[in-house]
Amino acid sequence: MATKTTIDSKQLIAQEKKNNPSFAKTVWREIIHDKVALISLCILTVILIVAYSSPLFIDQVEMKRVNFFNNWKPPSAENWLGTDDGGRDVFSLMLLGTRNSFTIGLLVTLFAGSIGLTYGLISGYFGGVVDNIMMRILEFLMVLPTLMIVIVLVVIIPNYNVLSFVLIMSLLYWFGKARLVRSRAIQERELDYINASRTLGTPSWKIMLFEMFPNISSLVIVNMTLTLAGNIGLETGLTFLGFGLPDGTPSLGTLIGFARNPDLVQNKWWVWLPAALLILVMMLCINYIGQAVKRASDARQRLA
Amino acid sequence: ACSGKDKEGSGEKEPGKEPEKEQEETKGEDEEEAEESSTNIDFPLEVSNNAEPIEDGEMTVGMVTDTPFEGTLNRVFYSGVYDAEILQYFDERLLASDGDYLITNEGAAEYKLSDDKKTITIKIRDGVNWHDGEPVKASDLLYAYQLLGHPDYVGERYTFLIQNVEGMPEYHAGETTEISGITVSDDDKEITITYTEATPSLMSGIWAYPVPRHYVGDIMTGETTIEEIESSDKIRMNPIGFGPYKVAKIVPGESVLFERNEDYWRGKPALKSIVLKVVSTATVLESLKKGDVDLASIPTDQYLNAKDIDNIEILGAIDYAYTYIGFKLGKWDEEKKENIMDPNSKFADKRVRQAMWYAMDNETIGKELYHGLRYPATSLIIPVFESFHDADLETPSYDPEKAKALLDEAGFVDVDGDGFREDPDGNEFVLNFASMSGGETAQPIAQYYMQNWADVGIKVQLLDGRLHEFNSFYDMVKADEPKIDIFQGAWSVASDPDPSGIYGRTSAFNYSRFTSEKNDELLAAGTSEKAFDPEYRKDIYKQWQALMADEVPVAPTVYRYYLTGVNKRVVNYSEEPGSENARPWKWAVSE
Amino acid sequence: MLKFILRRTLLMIPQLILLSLIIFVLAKAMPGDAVTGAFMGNPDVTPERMEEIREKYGLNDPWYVQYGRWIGNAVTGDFGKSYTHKQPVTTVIAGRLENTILLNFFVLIVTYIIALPLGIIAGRWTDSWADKLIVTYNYVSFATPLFVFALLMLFCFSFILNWFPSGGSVDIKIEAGTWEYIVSRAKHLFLPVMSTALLATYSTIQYLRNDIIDQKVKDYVKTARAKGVPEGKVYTRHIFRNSLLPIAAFLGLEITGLIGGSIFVESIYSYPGLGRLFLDSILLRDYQVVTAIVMLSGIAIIVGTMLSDIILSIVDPRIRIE
Amino acid sequence: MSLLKVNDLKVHYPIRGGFFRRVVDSVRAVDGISFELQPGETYGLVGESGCGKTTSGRAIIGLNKATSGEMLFEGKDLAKMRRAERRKYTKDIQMIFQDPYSSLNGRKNVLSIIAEPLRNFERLSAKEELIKVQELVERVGLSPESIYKYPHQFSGGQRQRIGIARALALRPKLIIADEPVSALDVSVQAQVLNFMQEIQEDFNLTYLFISHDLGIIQHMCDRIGIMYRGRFVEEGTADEIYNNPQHVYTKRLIAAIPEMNPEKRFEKMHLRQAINQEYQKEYNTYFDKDGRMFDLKKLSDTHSVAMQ
Amino acid sequence: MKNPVLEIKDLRTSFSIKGDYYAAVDGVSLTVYENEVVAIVGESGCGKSALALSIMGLHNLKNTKLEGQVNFGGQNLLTLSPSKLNKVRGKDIGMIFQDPMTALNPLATIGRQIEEPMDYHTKLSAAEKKRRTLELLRRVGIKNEQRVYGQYPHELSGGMRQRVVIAIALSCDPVLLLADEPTTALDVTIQAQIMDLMKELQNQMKTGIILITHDLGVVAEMADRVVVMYAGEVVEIAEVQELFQNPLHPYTRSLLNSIPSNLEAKEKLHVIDGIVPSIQNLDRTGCRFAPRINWIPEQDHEEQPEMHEAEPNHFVRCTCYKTFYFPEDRVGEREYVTTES
Ligand SMILES: Nc1ncnc2c1ncn2[C@@H]1O[C@H](COP(=O)(O)OP(=O)(O)OP(=O)(O)O)[C@@H](O)[C@H]1O
Ligand SMILES: Nc1ncnc2c1ncn2[C@@H]1O[C@H](COP(=O)(O)OP(=O)(O)OP(=O)(O)O)[C@@H](O)[C@H]1O
Ligand SMILES: [Mg+2]
Ligand SMILES: [Mg+2]
Repeated sequence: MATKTTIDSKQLIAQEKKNNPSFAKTVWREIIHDKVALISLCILTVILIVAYSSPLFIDQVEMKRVNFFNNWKPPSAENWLGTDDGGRDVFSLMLLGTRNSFTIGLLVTLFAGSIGLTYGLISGYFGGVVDNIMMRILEFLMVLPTLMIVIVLVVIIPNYNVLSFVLIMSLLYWFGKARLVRSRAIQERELDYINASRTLGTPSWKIMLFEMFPNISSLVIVNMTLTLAGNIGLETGLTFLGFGLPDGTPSLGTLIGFARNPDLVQNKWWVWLPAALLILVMMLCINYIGQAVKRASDARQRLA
Repeated sequence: ACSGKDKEGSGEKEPGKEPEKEQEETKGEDEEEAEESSTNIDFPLEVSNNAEPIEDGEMTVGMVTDTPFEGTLNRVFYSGVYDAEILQYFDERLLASDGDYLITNEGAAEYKLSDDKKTITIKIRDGVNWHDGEPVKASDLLYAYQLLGHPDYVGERYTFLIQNVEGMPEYHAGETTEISGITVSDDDKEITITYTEATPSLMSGIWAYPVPRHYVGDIMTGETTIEEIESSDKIRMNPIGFGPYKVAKIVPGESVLFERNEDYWRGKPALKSIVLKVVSTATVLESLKKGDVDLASIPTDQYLNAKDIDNIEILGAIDYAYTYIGFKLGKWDEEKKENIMDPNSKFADKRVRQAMWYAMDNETIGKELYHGLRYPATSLIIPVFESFHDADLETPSYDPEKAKALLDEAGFVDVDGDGFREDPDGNEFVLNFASMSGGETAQPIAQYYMQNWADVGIKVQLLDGRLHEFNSFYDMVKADEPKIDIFQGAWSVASDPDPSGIYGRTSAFNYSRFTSEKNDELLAAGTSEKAFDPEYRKDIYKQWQALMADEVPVAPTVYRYYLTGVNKRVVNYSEEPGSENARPWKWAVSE
Repeated sequence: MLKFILRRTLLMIPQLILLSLIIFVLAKAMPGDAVTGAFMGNPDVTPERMEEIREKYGLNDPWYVQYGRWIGNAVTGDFGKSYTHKQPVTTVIAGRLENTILLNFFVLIVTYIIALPLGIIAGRWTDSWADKLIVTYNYVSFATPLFVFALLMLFCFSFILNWFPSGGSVDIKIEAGTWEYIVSRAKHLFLPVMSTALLATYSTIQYLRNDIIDQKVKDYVKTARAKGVPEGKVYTRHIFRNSLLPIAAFLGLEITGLIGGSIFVESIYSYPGLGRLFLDSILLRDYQVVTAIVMLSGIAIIVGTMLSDIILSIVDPRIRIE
Repeated sequence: MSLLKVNDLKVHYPIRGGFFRRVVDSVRAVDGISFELQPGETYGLVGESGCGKTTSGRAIIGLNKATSGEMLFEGKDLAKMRRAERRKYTKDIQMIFQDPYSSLNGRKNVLSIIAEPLRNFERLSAKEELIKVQELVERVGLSPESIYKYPHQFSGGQRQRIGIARALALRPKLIIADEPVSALDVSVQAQVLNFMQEIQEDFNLTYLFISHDLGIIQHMCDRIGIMYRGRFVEEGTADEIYNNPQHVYTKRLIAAIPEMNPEKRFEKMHLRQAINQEYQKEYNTYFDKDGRMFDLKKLSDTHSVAMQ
Repeated sequence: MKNPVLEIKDLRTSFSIKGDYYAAVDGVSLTVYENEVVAIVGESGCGKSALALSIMGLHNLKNTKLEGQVNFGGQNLLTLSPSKLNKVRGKDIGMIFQDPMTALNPLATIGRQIEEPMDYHTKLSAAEKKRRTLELLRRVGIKNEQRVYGQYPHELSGGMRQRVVIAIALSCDPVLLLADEPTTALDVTIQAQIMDLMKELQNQMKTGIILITHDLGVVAEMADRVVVMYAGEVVEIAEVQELFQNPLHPYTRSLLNSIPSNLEAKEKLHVIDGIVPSIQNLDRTGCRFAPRINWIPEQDHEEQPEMHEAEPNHFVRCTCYKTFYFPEDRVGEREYVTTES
């Protein structure tokens, strides 16, 4: 409806700014409208806050102290989740482990995500020969039996620690993402707003970063949330095979890794089960949040 | 890993001492030792079931491993522990051995030693036949030597005792095709082996496994080659021996079906068949409980649960292994091929080493972490060697106060008040500790030792802040990686008590690089001709044990038990070396 | 088509060479070598003897010489000899390969048997309770570590219920070739296959569900309805068919996942397959075997992807391979 | 002097195939076209879908590489310029895109959309930039607060105006309009067309107007080129093309315009049939034996046709 | 008068948006007679497609509410059970969709897709179906029908595909054809061909056709009767000649004036103010077109606009048509356009 108006610009401008929710706000709205996602978010937040603030109330040196007179104690008032083989408090281990595992998952997701994103964007944006070459390389990389290479690398790396673990994982887990981003980037490239920027003389890197990226960011964010869920459990399997994090680094994987021993599976459930459940809960939470994020990125599916 | 699982007796135990990959395989013990040890658990060595065995019984034995066995079923060529376990059922050593792992004349052959102790004559009994009916010949044993010494042979069993055979080095170098030190009698039943040097190791370590030449083919005539034998089905799918059971069928990597060898020289074996199958560590207890397997070793960490299983009996023996903390005292000199002590080592003062030993609380580890299945070690000659192990040896045991006193005395005191001692010059004293990963307990134990040391004021930190994988660990230890000050290792011990292989001046495996005149002297005496006299040898080793307890190049930490779960229906089964019931042909089941 | 296969096969060669180079260099870079792996510190094997053996194995040559030798032989199908098994690598692998292939073949089949109906149900009746259930199952299966699940399955069905054997591939006492033999093999395969398959359904269900939801609103579906096609047939004749097609394209990826997964179940169920062999060979530094297995996995993945492309080109008329 | 002179422009897309994905053939999307634009005029490019209109436009603005031929802009050949050099001409040639929905980045507000070219070429302070953008926004008839809105908050016509504002920001001399209204409703279409005519006068613009709708072309253009399979079949003033089409393809195109008078619809249908017959019968007069068009032949100063 | 085929009475189609229902088709009444082409025109979003889909029962009933009656063959299609509705769809009513690129199943052969309705509505044998399919293909002007029969949609050009879509719609000899913008996605020349084809078929088969389009040119070429829709309502109905010669409703007149080919070159086109309101923002009281002709005084509109038979058989909504004029000076005047969206 057209109306002739003389405008109080400032007020209108302010209103306009408010009217246009950013992606973050849309996500927030989506989450609020989805009870499961909201609950998930709350649970996850609590878990993470507790886990990340745990160094404040856990004396790490004391906690890591081995006390063989106190090992394999079942849950009690003193040790909420009992103790492990070294008499260490499983609950504290779990909190620190959550912190490590989540940090690892997050870092791997971010690193692998950024590598994949950059690769995919460049390949998709330039297309043609560049794309051709980059895709051949990617195809080759996708052929690598990742798990096996990870294992070999873990053996090789002389200074194997959390950081190198994150790096190894990041270096081997971006291929899928690159492909995903590239296929979207190729679609996006055909759209006229990219052409427009090119005719306006915007340099390629700027177009990639400021035009194309924001438009595929929701795809990337959705994908990253979902992979984040997977990456938290990343070390568990490797730990089981004996190629997980260095011993002595508490992680959910190390705790679940206790389940290698059938005795512990049956009789000392408190060492591994809470960690396993925690992973499950975190992954479910992240997944449900991820779904909400996904809906937010796709106007068709939005609830809000 | 360790190959100490042979039940036939010490002689069949492979000569060899190997570093243990800490992967929780615990084994053997002696009754007597158990009493002496500081532990209060006591395991039988023999099953208590005395019922009448049934005719034609069948038994299932579990090989506890998460790894399929390799299936190189020949004494000359195999390398895995599990292959050795399979071998014992169908292949035997010609010479039997007693509880001291010394050869006896009860086996399929008799021996005679010459006066100069350099020549041994082995005579095979009549009626000892290969599974295909061919008699076992002296030349079959010669053939084993021909294989072991062959230039193309790349296995690990071309060892000192083989090299010591006269003419062997020439043969090995490919200069001749005859081994001058070995002769075979005309009737092909008697073989004489002459050694360059006399050594008492011969009494336990002599190679007496013949190889069925007629079956696998002869490399000397060019009929076949070593390579062909190694990969041939004749040692993989249908191997033969002259032991109590014949291989009837093999499912590669997972199980073997044995059938009774009616023609066994000792008589008819008790069981009609034995199934030997791989059982994963995760399932072993359940398999025992269900009766799926009648016999299987029990991983230490599952001991408490195994105790509650009604249908099995737990046998236990002391394992042929010990764990130790090593102190880097010097370097391996590649030129001279010998160990050189470094006077500037952080541990040049032996009081520091002693103090660190005093500080370690092995008792608690054994009792609490291993439920008594490990207990503090004292000497470097383990209790398995009844006659040589010095049970009365005075060695440091957990005593932090003593440790502190020793350190004070050595001038290591805390000058800057940070709770940790500085060296006599007042410099920071921090030790790098290398330890192996693998097994769940590795980490807490390393952590615990570091706590122990910290309690007496010695600051120890993990090398690179973490444990190291087996291969890289030994790579570093072997290469005298300068970052390493102390390390935790383990040795698996063979049937010969001679420690010179791991503590001698010229031994590359002397990882702590400790040398001394006295040590050289004693070790030489221990293997001299005189040492064929057990009393003499015992005395020498007593002195050596005392020397090591005083010098502490390494501090032994724990000895271990290994446990075997046996179904209560099993009869005539024993873990005792040399005992009659330790031989598979006697094993049987009741009901 | 033939040309396509030929082209892809030719393309595979440089890929494989590169892969082998990478893996060879990596394997070589592992601390220790076959000799340390096998005789590490056995004091009866003197350092001189170890050197001698190394020399015989050619382990002292520079890596590129070793690689050259290796690749030269590999071209002729000779992957060298395993140090631990003392057998040609091809023989060592062949023995295990059969088991692994059998295992993964059934895993693949069972995965699809489970995943396809579930994906279809979830996609067709979105937001129904069935869908919610399936989605939850999907998340849970995604979140559960395979080895924990495999262990739990083992406890339940082998130990407590005693329905299935706890390990191995076949009962040794049974004659090969008989009916019982097949039953025995099937029983031994059941648990490893189920534990892998139940968790491997994730991507297929997820994909199928999403795709069906997408297809539902496509115009051609409207056309079908306008033709008077009953609702049920709209799904079976149009939507499912079109959604199921791309599943074929996942075959390649699926294979990659399985190769990783079999390492876990093989060790839990004492099933002698390639995965376990790989781990053991790494520990023993039997790099001939390591390299060969990685190569084999690489080939499996490449062939898998190629197969996907071919299947896709057969079932999807829009993609045509000349 | 003409503003733009296109000489025998060819754009071929390679078709890869065969064993090593070599170039086996090419799509001759544009296969030798020549035309001139005089300053201030509107030149129409018509033809059916896939005849190469878009490709020609994109080649001129540099989104596609020309395979061969010249594009003289104010006498300088755009085709031969290096990237840096060419950038200078970016300011002078701008484009309006077909799809008002995809041609604006949905993640950016109008301010950043319109400011994009300014940021690339002019160093303005935030304030100056805002003023300039606001001027432009006003010029295209949107209210000032619009600059903080996002594209999805506008109707198609308004979006197209935003696109035009962006193109105008650098004060270009030539605007290539590739089907600027074909995605719009009739009423909105009218709005945009009117507006384009207005600014043409105000800014003294030259248009290369690409469309497949002959009605719109006729309404907007001074001169028209009819394209078919990458080549021109006829070129002339609007009047000449509509009232005196020479080439059978042109005739066919014009006959395809729906008849607005319902009474004449059967006449029109018959006319179409007749032209179809002519097309069939006299095919050889218009196409050579390979089915390709002949070169343009001048009929008059302004009118040329591809006939033998 | 001829027999009515389809009678729509006060049809109201509402979509649920965030829980509330908004009518996209707002009380449409309309009759289609045998052998008659009724064109429905209007701007994008005025509810044309919603109307067509309501007739066919193709809305997703989870978020759509249908009220009123759609009488066809003695039944109210809106209340028919799905299985009964399926008997009608594809048999008595055929539908042609706008975009031939997406309306065909990419993975089924052309032959299969044309035969499919016959599977459900006839008892023909496979051979008969094929014969009939080939004939249909020929009839919609496909010459090499044997080959096309086995081809897949992607192998055909847009025009060919649209012919196939028409063949599908015709496969069971429908009484009524519903064509939703059948030519919009096509090139001018192809559009002309398809129009000619439809005219020809209509002549031959004498079906009733509802032709939905926003292109007045197509209307002029094809329709017998024209229904002009605006914002969910019918604003004008007339015979085609009458409508083009004597358009009454301001909306119809504005629309006709904004078409370039109706004017001399370079003349200013008429611009309708503002935009079509979305169904949520629509003011449903009074004349819905009033906000876009705000120079017409309020009192000229009806409060409850109704259809008036201004001329015989020429119906128009609201009285504003009587006083409507184009303000000459409006063209070129600058103003701000704001939208509340
Ligand atoms: N990137 C490309 N690769 C290969 N062929 C292309 C490419 N872009 C266009 N073509 C082909 O070039 C020809 C001309 O295309 P162009 O887009 O210029 O046509 P157009 O006249 O603009 O058509 P429309 O009216 O549909 O926009 C077409 O046959 C098209 O298929
Ligand atoms: N499923 C739906 N849910 C909500 N709103 C809808 C739905 N379908 C259509 N609409 C709305 O109903 C109105 C009428 O839509 P319809 O598709 O009938 O328009 P149209 O006249 O066919 O337009 P076009 O010419 O663009 O096809 C529009 O405002 C549209 O946004
Ligand atoms: Mg175009
Ligand atoms: Mg529509």
